[in-house]
Amino acid sequence: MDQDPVVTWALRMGDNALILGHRLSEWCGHAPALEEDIATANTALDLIGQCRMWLQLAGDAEGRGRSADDLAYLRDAGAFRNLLLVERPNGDYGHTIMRQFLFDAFHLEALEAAEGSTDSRIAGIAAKARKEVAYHLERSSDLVIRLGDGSDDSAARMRAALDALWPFTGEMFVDDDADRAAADAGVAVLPSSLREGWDATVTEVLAEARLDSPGEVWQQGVTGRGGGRRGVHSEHLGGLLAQMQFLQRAYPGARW
Amino acid sequence: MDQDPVVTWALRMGDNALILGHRLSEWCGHAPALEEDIATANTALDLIGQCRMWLQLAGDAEGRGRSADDLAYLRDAGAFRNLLLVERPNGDYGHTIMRQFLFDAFHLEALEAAEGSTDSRIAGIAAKARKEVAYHLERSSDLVIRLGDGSDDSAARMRAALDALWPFTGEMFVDDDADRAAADAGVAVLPSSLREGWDATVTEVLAEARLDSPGEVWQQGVTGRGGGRRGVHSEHLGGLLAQMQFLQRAYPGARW
Amino acid sequence: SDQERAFQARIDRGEKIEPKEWMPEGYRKTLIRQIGQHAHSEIVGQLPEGNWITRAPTLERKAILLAKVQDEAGHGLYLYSAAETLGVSRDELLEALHSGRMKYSSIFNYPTLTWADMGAVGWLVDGAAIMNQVPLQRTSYGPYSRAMIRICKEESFHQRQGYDIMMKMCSGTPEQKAMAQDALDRFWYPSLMMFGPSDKDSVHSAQSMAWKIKMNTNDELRQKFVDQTVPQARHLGLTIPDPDLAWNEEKGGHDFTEPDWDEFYAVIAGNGPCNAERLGARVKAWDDGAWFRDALMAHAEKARARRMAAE
Amino acid sequence: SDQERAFQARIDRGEKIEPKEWMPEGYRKTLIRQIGQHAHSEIVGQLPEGNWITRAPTLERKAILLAKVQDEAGHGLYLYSAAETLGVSRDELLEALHSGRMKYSSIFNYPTLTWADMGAVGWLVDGAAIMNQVPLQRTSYGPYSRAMIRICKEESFHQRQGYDIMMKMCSGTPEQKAMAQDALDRFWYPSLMMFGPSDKDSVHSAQSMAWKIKMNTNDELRQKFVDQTVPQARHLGLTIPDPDLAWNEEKGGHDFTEPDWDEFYAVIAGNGPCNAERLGARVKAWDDGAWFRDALMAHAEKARARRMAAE
Repeated sequence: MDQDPVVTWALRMGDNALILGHRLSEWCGHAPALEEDIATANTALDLIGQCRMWLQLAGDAEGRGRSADDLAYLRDAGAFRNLLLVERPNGDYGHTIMRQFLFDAFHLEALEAAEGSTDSRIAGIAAKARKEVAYHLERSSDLVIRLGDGSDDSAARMRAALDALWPFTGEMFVDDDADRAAADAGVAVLPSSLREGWDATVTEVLAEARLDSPGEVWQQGVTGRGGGRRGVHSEHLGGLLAQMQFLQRAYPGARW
Repeated sequence: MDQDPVVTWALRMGDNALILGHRLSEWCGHAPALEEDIATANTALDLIGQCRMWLQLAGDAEGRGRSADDLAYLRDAGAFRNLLLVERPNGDYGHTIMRQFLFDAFHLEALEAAEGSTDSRIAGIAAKARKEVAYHLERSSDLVIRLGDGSDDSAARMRAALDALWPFTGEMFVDDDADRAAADAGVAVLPSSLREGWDATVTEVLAEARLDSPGEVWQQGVTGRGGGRRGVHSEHLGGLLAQMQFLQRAYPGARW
Repeated sequence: SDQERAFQARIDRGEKIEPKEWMPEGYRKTLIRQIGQHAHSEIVGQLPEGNWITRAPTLERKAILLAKVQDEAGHGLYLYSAAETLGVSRDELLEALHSGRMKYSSIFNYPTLTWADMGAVGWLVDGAAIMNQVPLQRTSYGPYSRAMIRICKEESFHQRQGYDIMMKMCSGTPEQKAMAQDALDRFWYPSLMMFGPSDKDSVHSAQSMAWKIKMNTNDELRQKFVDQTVPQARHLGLTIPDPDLAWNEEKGGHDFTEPDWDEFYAVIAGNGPCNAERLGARVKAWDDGAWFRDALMAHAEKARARRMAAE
Repeated sequence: SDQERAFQARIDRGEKIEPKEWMPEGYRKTLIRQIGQHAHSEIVGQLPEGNWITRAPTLERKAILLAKVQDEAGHGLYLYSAAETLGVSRDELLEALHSGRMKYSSIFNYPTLTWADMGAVGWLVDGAAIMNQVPLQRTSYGPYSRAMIRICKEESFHQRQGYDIMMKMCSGTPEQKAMAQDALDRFWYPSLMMFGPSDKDSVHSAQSMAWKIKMNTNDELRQKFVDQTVPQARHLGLTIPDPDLAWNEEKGGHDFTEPDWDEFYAVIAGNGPCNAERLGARVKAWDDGAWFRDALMAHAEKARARRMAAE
């Protein structure tokens, strides 16, 4: 485990952005409307941009000479620190939107808090990313509402998506030793402190979307040895990385 | 291009077996009946076994010290010599069976002819593989007949599969310079000479299956620069290899 | 009743009960549940390994893994056939699996995350399965006993292959060794759970033991498994993730930490990391394959009609 | 008619025709076909590049490719909007695409097989597209002309990015250089085909030229493209796969081998390497997305009803 809380924190943020950006990019050319193709690519682009900043910070803070690309392309699954939520497969477009909304609501809270980090690099990246993510949340909230309160079919799909994804939301708010170290150092706030803001956003949007919150259900990755933030992922991440990292793995040292 | 006709020929046979074996292995645990899970795994297993023999021969004949595993795991798509047919995605199970049948009928002809190769290594491998492939063909013929002459739904699926795959059968019978070199050396017969036997088998089985042959349609990979046997594949092969080769690429030099 | 007493006497004498013979309804039901669950475990158990067949690191490993998964499907067949002798069809059993009324071994609800997991599954999961199954070769129901004899032979082969993968990983690069340790860390407690809850919490056990459907208690088998596995782990140079693991001279076995039974019940209830994927994959395979099975029936019917018309 | 003569006179004077103004039915129809086909090409053109977004070799390349594909979707939007000013809806145009009545540029029926293809597509395919589009900035139909001005600006950016990928590949490892040459080998003739059949075989051209819907002949543009590309290839150190390519001092341009027009017509007829995949992907996206589009309409209707009820 990396000791410097800045490294851990930046990896977790960067990996979330990388993996979710990758998932979104799988929609390129396949979205249900041209406007959605554009918006999804745009969100993916923002996330890849943020990923580059976070992973570069992680590499710098780590001091082992690893670039953002090294971190993205040359780590195997067990070294990734993203949430299980963002590696979930896309499902239908409603599922993708629901995943985006649940993450965006967390992402915005995390970035707003991170603007107050004692580490100026973190604060700086967070301030840039926050503006983009505020827009992501605005967009995903709007779509959750319109699809949840749309047709019978869309309402059923959004309910199914919510039920399927809800067990992956708990992981966002679990404090572990690395989080406590980061909080002690003033680098970041405790994940648990973000819960209240997230709850408020989610409750409001789901109400407007006429979707019932699944409430207290078993949460993945929060007990035992599990959880993406600790490097224990689902089977989905391995397949994703096999694609993503192919060229860097097959042509080591080449420049592109 | 490899000069030794034995190398080229063994690579083409080995790559066909490898890629089709891989495609079949994607069905593991997902086939429509337990008996099919077993039979499909069994065919995949035969093909992987044959692939090992062919690729080892290719590596030996090439004389550059490459093992069968090196050839399977460390070549990029453009160096693969398999037919476009065997890299087609699985589709539904009927599609998989139709692909298998069209290939088996060719495969058996090719192996029977190869038993008469002047190269004793080729003749030896072909004799072993022929027995397995005779059984593959028996099985896939039987299923094509039962599904083609089954329900209305299955007949429609098998017709669609036949139409979709037929444009990839022409490539099996095109003679190129490497084939002519192999034929001149007595290493193998010309692919075009296998057509008659294949036609007879396919015509008979399709008739019994009550499926119309699509007849003369545009064939893929036979003109211009295309064709899997010359290393110009479809987009599907790259994704397949990214999965297949991941561990060897990610952990170079490790032994497993 | 006299019939029941006579039945029990036969079992006590070590006779095998055969399909057409009288048996208590509870015996039949318990067997159907147990054999069906075992059959389901074989076919669901294909999935975590199927996840790595397409990424197996050498052609030989790919072939070995394919053969293993094929064996598992074969075991599923034997077991469904054994269950059918009790008057339940394979389709009925599958329907019960798909609707969630019947279970499969919870171990398959854990993900396989690295190639070392193929080793750990063979070594630990097949190892635990064999520990459960070897005594069942002497079970009272004839068809089940004979299925177990065939299965145990193959399973022990699988276990050796799994251990062989672990050996290769542990003698490989530091990264491979770390993968092996990580696999052990993740599969240790779930493997201990495979023997079922502690005897004090286990239901149905006494009757099943009397009927020789169950031959040993859960805790006995778990202890045996730990005692067998500890030296194997040592030989691999791996550390079992239990700081309290220690040899207890007095009992002639290891003391060890119990698995987290809350997790066990949560996974059984459907909340394991992969429950939804595993069952979903099987239901999808079944639903997507309906046309195929229907077509084979339609063809058989056509062929029969043609034969009759020709007579 | 007088109306038609007056219309032609306006075009000849270089005036722009605007949506509400009178125009001959043939002018409208030809424009709809041409703009619609161009719009379809933008959205189908996302697919061969989408194939590599998930495998882009660096984060920067991934971002650049994402941005490019996003631009293409944006171009599709501009163009469908321009077509809509002629009285045809986007949905009607898409229906025509999906049913095969309307085409998209055949170049997108070729596969993208290596990362170098991302370079070749930018350099050659976008290069050829720009060659076609730059003159269309001066086309007679106002909305089309304005869309072209926006699009050309972005396309030339894409072309430079493509060329930059080729530069990197050509100055990289021998394997990378070989990929670059292979990409040029595969995309050269299909790029030449992008200008359409030889003038002597081209239909509709004269009328389209008079209407300033088409500004140059196919052969003119093809010649210009070859003359522009040859020195670029030389600068990259790549060989154009045409042994008969040679500078012709007299005509002040290169002589070159015509593409295989049989292949061209075969691909247009649906027999290219990827026709079925490309159109299939678009139809699937559309069909799978029907519930989504319907839901947004249903929501809008509900919201409207609620507003009215509240008034």
